[in-house]
Amino acid sequence: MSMKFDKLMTWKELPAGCLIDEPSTSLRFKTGDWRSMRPVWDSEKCIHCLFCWISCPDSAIKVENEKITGIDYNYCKGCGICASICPPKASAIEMIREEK
Amino acid sequence: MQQYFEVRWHGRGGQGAKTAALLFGEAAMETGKYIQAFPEYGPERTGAPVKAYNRLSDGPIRIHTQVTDPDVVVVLDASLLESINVTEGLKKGGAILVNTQEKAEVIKKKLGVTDAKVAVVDATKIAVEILKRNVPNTVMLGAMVKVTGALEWDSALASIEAKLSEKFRGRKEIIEGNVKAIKKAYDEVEVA
Amino acid sequence: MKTVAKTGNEAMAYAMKQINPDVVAAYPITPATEVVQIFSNYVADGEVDTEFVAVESEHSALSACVGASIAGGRVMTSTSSQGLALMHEILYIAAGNRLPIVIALVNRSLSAPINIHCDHSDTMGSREAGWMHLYCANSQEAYDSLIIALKTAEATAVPAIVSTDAFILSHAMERLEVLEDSDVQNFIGEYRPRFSALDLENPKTYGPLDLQDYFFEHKRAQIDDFSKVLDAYDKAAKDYAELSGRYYPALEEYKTEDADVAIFAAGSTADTAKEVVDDLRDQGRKVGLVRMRMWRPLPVEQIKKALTKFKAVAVMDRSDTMADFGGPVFLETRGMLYDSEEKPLITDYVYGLGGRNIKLTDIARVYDDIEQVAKAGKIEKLITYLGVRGEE
Amino acid sequence: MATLKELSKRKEGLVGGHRACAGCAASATIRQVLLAAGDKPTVAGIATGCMEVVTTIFPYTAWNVNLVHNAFENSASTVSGVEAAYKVLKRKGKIKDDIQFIAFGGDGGTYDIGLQALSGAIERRHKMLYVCYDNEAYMNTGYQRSSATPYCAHTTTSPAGTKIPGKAQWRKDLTEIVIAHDPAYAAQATPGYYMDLIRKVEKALAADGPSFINVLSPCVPGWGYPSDQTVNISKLAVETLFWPLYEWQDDSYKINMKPREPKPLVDFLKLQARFRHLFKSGNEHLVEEFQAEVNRRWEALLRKEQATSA
Repeated sequence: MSMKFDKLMTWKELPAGCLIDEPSTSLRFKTGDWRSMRPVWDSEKCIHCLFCWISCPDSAIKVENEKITGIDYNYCKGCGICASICPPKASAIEMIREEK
Repeated sequence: MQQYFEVRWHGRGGQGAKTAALLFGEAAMETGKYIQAFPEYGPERTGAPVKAYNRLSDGPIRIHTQVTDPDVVVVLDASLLESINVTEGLKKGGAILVNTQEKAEVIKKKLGVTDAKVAVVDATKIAVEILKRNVPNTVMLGAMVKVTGALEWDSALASIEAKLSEKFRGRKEIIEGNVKAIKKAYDEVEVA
Repeated sequence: MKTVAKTGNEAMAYAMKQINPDVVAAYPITPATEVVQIFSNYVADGEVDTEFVAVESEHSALSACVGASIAGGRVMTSTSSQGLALMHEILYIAAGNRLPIVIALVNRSLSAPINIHCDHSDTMGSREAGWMHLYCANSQEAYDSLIIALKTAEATAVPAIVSTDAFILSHAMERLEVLEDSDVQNFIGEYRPRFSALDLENPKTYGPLDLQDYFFEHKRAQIDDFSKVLDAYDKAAKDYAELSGRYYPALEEYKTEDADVAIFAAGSTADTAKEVVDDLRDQGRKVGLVRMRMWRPLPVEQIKKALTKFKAVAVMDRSDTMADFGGPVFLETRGMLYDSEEKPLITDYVYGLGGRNIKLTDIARVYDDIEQVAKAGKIEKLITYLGVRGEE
Repeated sequence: MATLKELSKRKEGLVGGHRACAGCAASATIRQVLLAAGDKPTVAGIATGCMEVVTTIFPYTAWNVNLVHNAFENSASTVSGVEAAYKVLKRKGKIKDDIQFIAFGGDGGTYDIGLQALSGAIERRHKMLYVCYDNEAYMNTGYQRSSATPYCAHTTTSPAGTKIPGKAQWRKDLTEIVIAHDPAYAAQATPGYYMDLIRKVEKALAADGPSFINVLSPCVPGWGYPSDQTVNISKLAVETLFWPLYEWQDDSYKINMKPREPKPLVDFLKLQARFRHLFKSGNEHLVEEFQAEVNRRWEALLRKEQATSA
């Protein structure tokens, strides 16, 4: 592992070849600040159907032991899919304006 | 400059001019020569006039040009004499060998050759008789070796036989037939 | 070592067999078709362990080679002319990814008009793709070069093209010596890829996107890797010489020591020109030959050292740049010598396009011309189109 | 088939932090495909396009598996090469694991410029799953028409003008073209029906030979709808018969979702800016023609299913 992320690498510091030599490095890139609407998850109302989890394009619904534990605002872009598909009987996710 | 022995083969597409040149080249190599064997490529298909070449030498061959002044010309099909100038560039004192039913004198006159040897053999007849097919190319090798004296006969014949064995993967009747036909052409070739 | 008779294509296919690559993905094209055909026979007869992928185009051929090479395989292919042109996009990608793929190539002119015969327009058009490139002068060299190139490519992670002249070499049977299979295997060694997409422990992303912040750095690193090829090549060529007795320098000089003038040429023509040099030397003329074998990377210092000792040099170009300024070898040669204090007068001869025969007398005429240039101390005609009707 | 709960315990194949648009269905498609494949080692390839660009911006990759990107038109031939190397290295004992291969491409890289490579790869029977994330136009370069773009859709190269109302042609039926190659498995899916997609991925990867799944993946900016509507639109495409969910294997068609009462096509069209011009007065006939064509194709598919059912 030779990648650096805290500063731009020089050409001599690049990993040999034309590749990113570790997986999932995008986790260092926070797309959460793209958001203008914020999903707010209500643990009381959630029925843990996981529909929001499987549909999230940004892998931003946190799950532990088959249960939803919250939303990862580091990556959530605020698209609102989760709120739109949350079963009406639960309505556990609400979209609110992102307060900057 | 190094001495080269150069051959031009004339045939029709499908008659095996290229194969003859390759076999002749390989036979020559077996006798210790450095060799080249190459066809002239165009869009021609079966039946069209085609050419192939040999270049032989005692040392490594460095020139990679077409053969323009051959020492020997071999014509696999006498009908080509009507349409192609087969004697073009033929060296003085060289030889031209034709597969024909005609006598050597007749061909000599027809070609108007005065300063080169003219030889004939009816390779088609030998091929049809022995191989049951009109494939004069290997047959002509026998006549070729005799007329030119470029190769030592026994080792040339052995090499050709070995190559044919490789090519026909042990199909005995074909290999033996070819050898028989080559020997017959060697015996029957007539020089004017 | 044994003596055999093989065409250029047969010689390259035989070297491929002895290399026994993991993957060959190829598409037939005249005049390189035979390489693929002969190799298919080796596969069919179980003489190699190779996975042969008979793809549907040259574009897919090199694309599959890239995939196989990223997966950690030893990979080769073969093509010519339009096929190389169709691969063009992927040539850059293979080089950028540091994939030591080797192409057995036959030089053929590019359309239009369509023509299947020799010139160097195909490879010259790919000269900036980041591939090492060797032009061969005969079948023996084609065989030897493929093995040396593979070794160099794998040592430097730079892909390589080894080329012969269409028909002149590809289809001409010549006498050559081949090594034993085991000698070839020992020489190239077991392939140890720098990375593999099949390495499940360390997943990587191959061929990512660079924005403006990284593309230049990646290219600079690639250029640096490329600069190491010349030394690696020379080491491989010398090791190979120990094994075979045949040494191929990146640049070959022939009877240049006391020569006043020289021809600078590549491919089969350079071999032919040696014959002319001998002939003219017999007449007491001080002529020599410099053969450009390695064209990428350019052996700049060697070329400068070789050419600056002459009064006049004729460059032989088997393609044109369409810059109205001669052929690519001419342009680069003049560029290389620009800073030299002593430099020869240099003229260009564009010749042999589309397989036009180059005769010994044509080459002799070039020597006549440059001797004249050397004597006069100036160039009358910078660029000559040699052997084309309509030129005087 | 793995349940959502089981899938939720697997490692993500595509992680967050990529730069796809908010609400992007193509990212959800790839994520779901990799989750479905995630119980076995997987190596992926991808064609140049939206998803390659947003997920691999150096030094940031969203991929948690080995990913090979080569160029635009050659995802299938590149993965062919990876698979060929795998076969030989496995034969030689240099690779121990059983690895499955998935090639991704957008509709541009699959229907159009990469069709030849796809055709060749299937014909050669490389064991790989090819997934087309079909967003019905060249979205990466700014919404240009592709041969997957539907009738009348406005794109930047089939604009709805005063004389010509968007794309004049119906989309190419790529799934049928692939089926004509006799693959081991072929299907159509969409991420709104995620369980259907997951089941199909499992089936495709288990099939003995090349497989193909064409996944309709709605595009927020290209289709012109609010980002939270992605799943809704994905489902509407199925409910209106615009994008039938079906699969093909062993010479048989199976339609996986037959709406008891199909919704009118307009329900799908009216949510999207690319079809906005169809609702101007004078263009009613276009909607009717569009609906008629959707019906015709649906009927044809029903007949195929009936003709090939055991």
